[in-house]
Amino acid sequence: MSASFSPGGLLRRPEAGAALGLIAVLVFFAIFGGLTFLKPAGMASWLNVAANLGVIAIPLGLLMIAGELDISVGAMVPFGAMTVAVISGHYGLPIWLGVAVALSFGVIVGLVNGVLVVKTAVPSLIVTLGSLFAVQGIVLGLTVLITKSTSVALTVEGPAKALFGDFVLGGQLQVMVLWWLGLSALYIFFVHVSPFGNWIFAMGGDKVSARNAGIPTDRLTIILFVLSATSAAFVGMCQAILYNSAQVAGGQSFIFNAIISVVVGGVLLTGGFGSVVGIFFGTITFAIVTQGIYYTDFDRNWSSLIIGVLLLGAVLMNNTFRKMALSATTKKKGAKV
Amino acid sequence: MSASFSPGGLLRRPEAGAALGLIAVLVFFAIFGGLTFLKPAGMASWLNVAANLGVIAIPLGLLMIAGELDISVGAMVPFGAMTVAVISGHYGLPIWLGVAVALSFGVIVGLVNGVLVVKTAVPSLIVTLGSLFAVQGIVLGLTVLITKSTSVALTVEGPAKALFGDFVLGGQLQVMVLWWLGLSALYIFFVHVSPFGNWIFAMGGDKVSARNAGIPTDRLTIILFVLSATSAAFVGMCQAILYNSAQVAGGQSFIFNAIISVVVGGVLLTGGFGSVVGIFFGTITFAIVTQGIYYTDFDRNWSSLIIGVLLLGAVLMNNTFRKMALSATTKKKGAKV
Amino acid sequence: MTAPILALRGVNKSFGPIDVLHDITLEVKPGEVLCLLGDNGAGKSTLIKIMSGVHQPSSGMIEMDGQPVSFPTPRVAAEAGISTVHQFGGTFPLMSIGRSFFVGVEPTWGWGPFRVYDRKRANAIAVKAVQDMGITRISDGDRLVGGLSGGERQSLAIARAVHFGARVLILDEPTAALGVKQATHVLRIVNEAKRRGLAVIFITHQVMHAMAVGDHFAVLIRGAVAADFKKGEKTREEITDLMAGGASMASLEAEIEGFMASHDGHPPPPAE
Amino acid sequence: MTAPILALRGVNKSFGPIDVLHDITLEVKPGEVLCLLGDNGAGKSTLIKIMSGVHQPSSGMIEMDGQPVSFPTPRVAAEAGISTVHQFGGTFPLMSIGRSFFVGVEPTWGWGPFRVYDRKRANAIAVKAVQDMGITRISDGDRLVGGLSGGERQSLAIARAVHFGARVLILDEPTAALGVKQATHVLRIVNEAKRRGLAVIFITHQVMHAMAVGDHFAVLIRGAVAADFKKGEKTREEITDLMAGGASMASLEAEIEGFMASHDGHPPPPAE
Amino acid sequence: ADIAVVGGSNDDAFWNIIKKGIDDATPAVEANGGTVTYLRLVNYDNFAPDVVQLIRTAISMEVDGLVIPNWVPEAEDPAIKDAMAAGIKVILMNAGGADKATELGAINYVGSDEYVAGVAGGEYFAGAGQKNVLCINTLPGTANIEARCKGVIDGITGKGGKGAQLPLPSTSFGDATAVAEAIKAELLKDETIDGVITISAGDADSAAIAVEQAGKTGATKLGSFDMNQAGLDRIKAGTQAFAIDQQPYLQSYLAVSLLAANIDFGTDLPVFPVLTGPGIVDAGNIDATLAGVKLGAR
Ligand SMILES: Nc1ncnc2c1ncn2[C@@H]1O[C@H](COP(=O)(O)OP(=O)(O)OP(=O)(O)O)[C@@H](O)[C@H]1O
Ligand SMILES: Nc1ncnc2c1ncn2[C@@H]1O[C@H](COP(=O)(O)OP(=O)(O)OP(=O)(O)O)[C@@H](O)[C@H]1O
Ligand SMILES: [Mg+2]
Ligand SMILES: [Mg+2]
Repeated sequence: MSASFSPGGLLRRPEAGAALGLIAVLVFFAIFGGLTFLKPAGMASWLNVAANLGVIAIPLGLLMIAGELDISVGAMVPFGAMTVAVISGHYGLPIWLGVAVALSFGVIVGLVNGVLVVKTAVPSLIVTLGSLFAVQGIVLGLTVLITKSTSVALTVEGPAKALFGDFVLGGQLQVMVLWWLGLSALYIFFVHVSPFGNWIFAMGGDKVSARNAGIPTDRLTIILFVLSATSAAFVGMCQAILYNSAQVAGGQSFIFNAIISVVVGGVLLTGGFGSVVGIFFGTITFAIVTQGIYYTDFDRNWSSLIIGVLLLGAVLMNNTFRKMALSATTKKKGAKV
Repeated sequence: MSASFSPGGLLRRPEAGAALGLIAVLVFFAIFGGLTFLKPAGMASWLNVAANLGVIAIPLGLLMIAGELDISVGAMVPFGAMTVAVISGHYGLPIWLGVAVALSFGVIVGLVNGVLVVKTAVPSLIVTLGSLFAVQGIVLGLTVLITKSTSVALTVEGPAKALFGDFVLGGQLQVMVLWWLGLSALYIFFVHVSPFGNWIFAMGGDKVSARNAGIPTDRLTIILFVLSATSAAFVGMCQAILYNSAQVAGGQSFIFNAIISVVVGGVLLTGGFGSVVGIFFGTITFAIVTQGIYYTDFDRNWSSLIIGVLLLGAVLMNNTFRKMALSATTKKKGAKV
Repeated sequence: MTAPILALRGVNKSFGPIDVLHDITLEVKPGEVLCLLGDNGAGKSTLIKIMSGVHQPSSGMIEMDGQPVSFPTPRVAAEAGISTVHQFGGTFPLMSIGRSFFVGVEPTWGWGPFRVYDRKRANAIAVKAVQDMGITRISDGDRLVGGLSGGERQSLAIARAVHFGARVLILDEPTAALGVKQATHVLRIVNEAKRRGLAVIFITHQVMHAMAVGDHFAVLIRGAVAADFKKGEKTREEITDLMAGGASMASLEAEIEGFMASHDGHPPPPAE
Repeated sequence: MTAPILALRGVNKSFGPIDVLHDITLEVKPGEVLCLLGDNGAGKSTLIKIMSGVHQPSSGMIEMDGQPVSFPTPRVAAEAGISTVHQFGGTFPLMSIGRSFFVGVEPTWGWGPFRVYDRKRANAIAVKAVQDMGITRISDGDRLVGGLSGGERQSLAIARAVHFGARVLILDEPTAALGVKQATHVLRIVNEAKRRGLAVIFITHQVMHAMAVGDHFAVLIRGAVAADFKKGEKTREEITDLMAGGASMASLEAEIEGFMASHDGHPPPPAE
Repeated sequence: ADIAVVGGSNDDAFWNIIKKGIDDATPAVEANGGTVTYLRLVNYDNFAPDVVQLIRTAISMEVDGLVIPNWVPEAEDPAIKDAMAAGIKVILMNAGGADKATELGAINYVGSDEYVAGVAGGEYFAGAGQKNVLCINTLPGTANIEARCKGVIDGITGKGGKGAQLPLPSTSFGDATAVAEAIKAELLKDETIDGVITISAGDADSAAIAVEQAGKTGATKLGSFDMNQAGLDRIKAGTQAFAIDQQPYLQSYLAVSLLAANIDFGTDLPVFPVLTGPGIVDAGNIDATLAGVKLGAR
């Protein structure tokens, strides 16, 4: 969080390790993936992936900085997609209604998660695991009930299409990339520039002390859960509009992918430390690693191995840096999960 | 851990909540599932599922009591299955060799996980997420390289079949159920009766203090990781022998399922609290919830919803009890993930 | 006589079945240091948590300037001018000194939703406040709190409370982990706050510290006010006995000192 | 003169680039209490962590009974008869009193891999040890440690160390969070340990406590031994100044007391 | 010619055979100075977006030809059209069908169709006298998998029987025992079920045990989509009735070869569409099939 700009201070910032990890994988794939990987079309390929993941990863990362976790995003993506597809595709109602309902379902699930976490002592991992299953069940059950199918088509035109699900800038980049950049800028403002960010870090550092210091921890926790669930629903909705269709499906890969991006981005799993820029870099790193494989000549069967090793390497690198940054911080003990 | 046998003490034990949760779902499905659910064949149906899950959930639960997590079990199940299938099926080598190699791969992965967690400061969630991907990659890559297929057949007869992959007691129960009961008894002995268990609880309670008290925390951590990886490989191996075939895919559901079982069983996600008997009950509860659905008349499309709600209910119930038990323990703050 | 700033009237507090505080009536005036004394577990921390909005009283009333008030959250109490250093926690190891100092009350510039955290000002104020406490080594407000020693962190927390303590300053065992020099600094700060007309509530287990700053003493024994007296009304020995929960400490102290005397400061030969 | 049980010879310790201890030479004899004094961050805890196997010295030697030894882990030190109560932690909130007491050295019956933890015996011993410390309220060894008050927990940790401290007992600020009564109990225990012929290393920031039990004093200033003297060789004022890291505390104390005197114990009128 | 092939999940047996076909066709392409790149989905979690993403990746690689299954036409069509607009020649493989190929302007369609394959399975059951078939879906909601079960149900109901789908929650995916016990439970609950079909070869291993455990061996016939060694062994032993084979090896082998030859030499096949299935493997043709399995092509 320190905002000093000395070279030493720069290295001590949470995003330093993430930036180095990003450079490392860029070099790796520039060598093994060749030129196409760095051409505009190639860049669009991993930017698009990063954008969809990043819009979810940043609020999830903020939750993790605040010491919580949200697994239910995995189910919110298909929920958002299916909601808009059923309302505006199956029933043919106005797209804006579909968008509004999809987002408000995000808000509702986020509220339920947040209130359950705040009011009960159940850890958020378990609460959101429960809502993951529950929402999966709702999506499958309702969709089949309403449409007798698990795949619903949707055609959107006009401003809604341009705003949520189209390609921009030469037809390579999804409009989601712009959302991602814009939202990232907003998050950077609120987390690192406005005073609210301080509250999130304080909460993650020591929730009791944060409350004693006058921070409305309960309200903030609920807001963060609403943010992550709604962002996931938003991504699902945009995907449905972009791809003209929505499927009922797990969406579980978003969970692990987002968590990995956040951790590669330098957020401490135990809370209290991290940065939006770091998460941003971490998301790009993850997208490059997973997409870059396609540009190499490695046998596809080994891609999981390469991803696993690269990610572990990135986190290790990141950790070495964090250690350097906090070399004097030794008394902080805590559950290391 | 308290071993008092007064009625009050009984309610305060970590497994009390789990036992009540178990009774609740049993009653629920006895009402909605009818008689077949309680007939021997019906009971075998959830006992078999519980056994396969339970053999993994107990060591994973011990890791969680010790304050760590192991995600890589999700890849170890197919790894164990594929190893024995390739060695004894594809190459036709003796089954005992296949069993030995499958288990030793479990030991090796466990060692790698454990050493990485102990030597680096990377949280175990991330280390084992990395090894999850890496092992998935290795299984797919090696299997296709060797067998040109992702599914390998295996026919085992004689004592190995009877020992690892057959049905016993009227042909309904998998022999895994016996392993599960036996292993559970062993774990109960070592965790609750022998002095070693104390070390695990102490480690989870406060790792630094535990080390200062003379507990070999590093060695113990590594042993627990070896235990969980090997148990997962063992389950995979037995499934391959039972089903005469091994697939590269799958196994990821074991991760969430085992974590849920452990938490439903009353283990504290932040470590330091729990019991083997609780995990045992938690596993049965989970198995009943997921399998019981098939005995009811509920529309199958809603099963995820029912699972999510029932599990959340079980954890909430459990938590209410834990709170009663620890009503005086208020100063324990910690990362609540 | 000045009117009390903050007063408790017949406050009770129980956690579930456990009664922790019984019928507490207490008041603190501006420019006065109230020393809250008592054995471990007597309920001192619980009492001041009620005053600072962390806990709600089970029954009874809080009055500020003679008006009944309630503090549903710590924020409300802070806004009423009550500033507390709790016994545990209070700083954030992974945050910078400036940010940690201003947690929850960040200085900003700009307007509306676009208020911007004023890092420069926060750091400058925080560093100055800490240096005023005698910790002159700290000069960079961007340093992480985790890099400070226990005593330095404690001083930071106290500096924070003093800075925001518009009217009432509550310190729960602020000197427990501090070295002699740091503890003296804290005592000086308490006196300084008193001089500025703040009301101070000071909890300590050290008679010397209590006697050095206290104007008014309240002793809790098992959750009830067992004694409430002014400076000079009781001797050090009487206060010590009260702090020990009513036990006669004289005999205990005599025992130890007697032992030392009888061996003339030299250890006895090792036991067989 | 008895030979020292434990001695450090020219011990240095650095964490990465930070030098914490410089060339420490110290010894402690059976039946003797060594008081380790010093400012916050002087290196006291680091020093005793080296003696108890938590940290390894960067250079220098540890001797036991005149023989060079090394303590690669806390377990080795414990087996050599060194028992430590660290400044932080040491108890396990979610464990029973009996189990917490015996962590790492559980009493068992049976043989080989089938040794069984002897709950009855562990509870009985633990409860007795804690009651001997004056905490008579505790009678059930199955109670969870988390349900005890901070002072009770501290007492449990000390009782544990005393019970297992065959030869050397190290206490790092054991009285910091304790009430007057409990602190007196701890001091009594230190004397009792001394009487039994143990060597005791006692860290405290309270001069009174140090003077009540110490036979021998070592003062650390910024990681080096600044003074090493016997009971009676220095006055309370001199010791206080040394504990404050060489600062002259007399002036500070005078300042506070002078203030009090000048106002005759009454607060000045509230500042405008 | 530089060819990109988009395909299914990494560890899916079916798509691994597709890969074998690609690998076997590759040397011929490379002999003429071309390359073949296989772009596989990592999983089926985020199906349509991931597939489209792979098409875009292929476009960004500036390939000359694209072999692509048209699983989700609404989603994929725009991307395929973009590929064509970028000068990429397209062959539809495995999913989509002849009409779609014509509509999009693809060179050809090589494959069967999940739905048609399902119908074939349903009709096979009907032909064998089964009346009530349960289709086990371990990946509910996934478009191509749903089509299989829908086909089966339509196939059997079309012949006067009855069919239903059993969607298993994600908690049981990959847990052989959970799948087996779920099937067993259904068989115990509904005595009239006399046919079970699974959406993958691996699930059939579980289903075989489930049928045995339910005491329905012989009475309840077992079928599966796709095949593995264990399944074929069962067909040989008579404990499994059949497996639906789309001959995936041919799909990719032919698609890649046809596309490369079209780009490099301008050849064109008069056969349209090129159908590789559905074929049914049962006791009648088991031996020839087993030989192919050994080589990883079936
Ligand atoms: N949240 C809570 N729930 C239940 N009991 C509590 C809670 N907080 C405190 N107590 C109990 O209330 C009693 C008083 O605790 P408190 O912390 O106020 O004591 P204290 O006087 O501050 O002691 P110390 O000098 O050791 O800090 C203790 O017995 C404690 O266990
Ligand atoms: N593991 C570590 N890594 C880096 N620095 C450390 C470590 N442990 C202690 N230090 C530093 O060493 C110095 C001495 O610390 P130590 O804890 O020994 O002081 P102390 O004398 O016990 O102080 P106190 O009276 O506050 O307990 C401090 O500056 C501290 O920050
Ligand atoms: Mg207190
Ligand atoms: Mg210390």
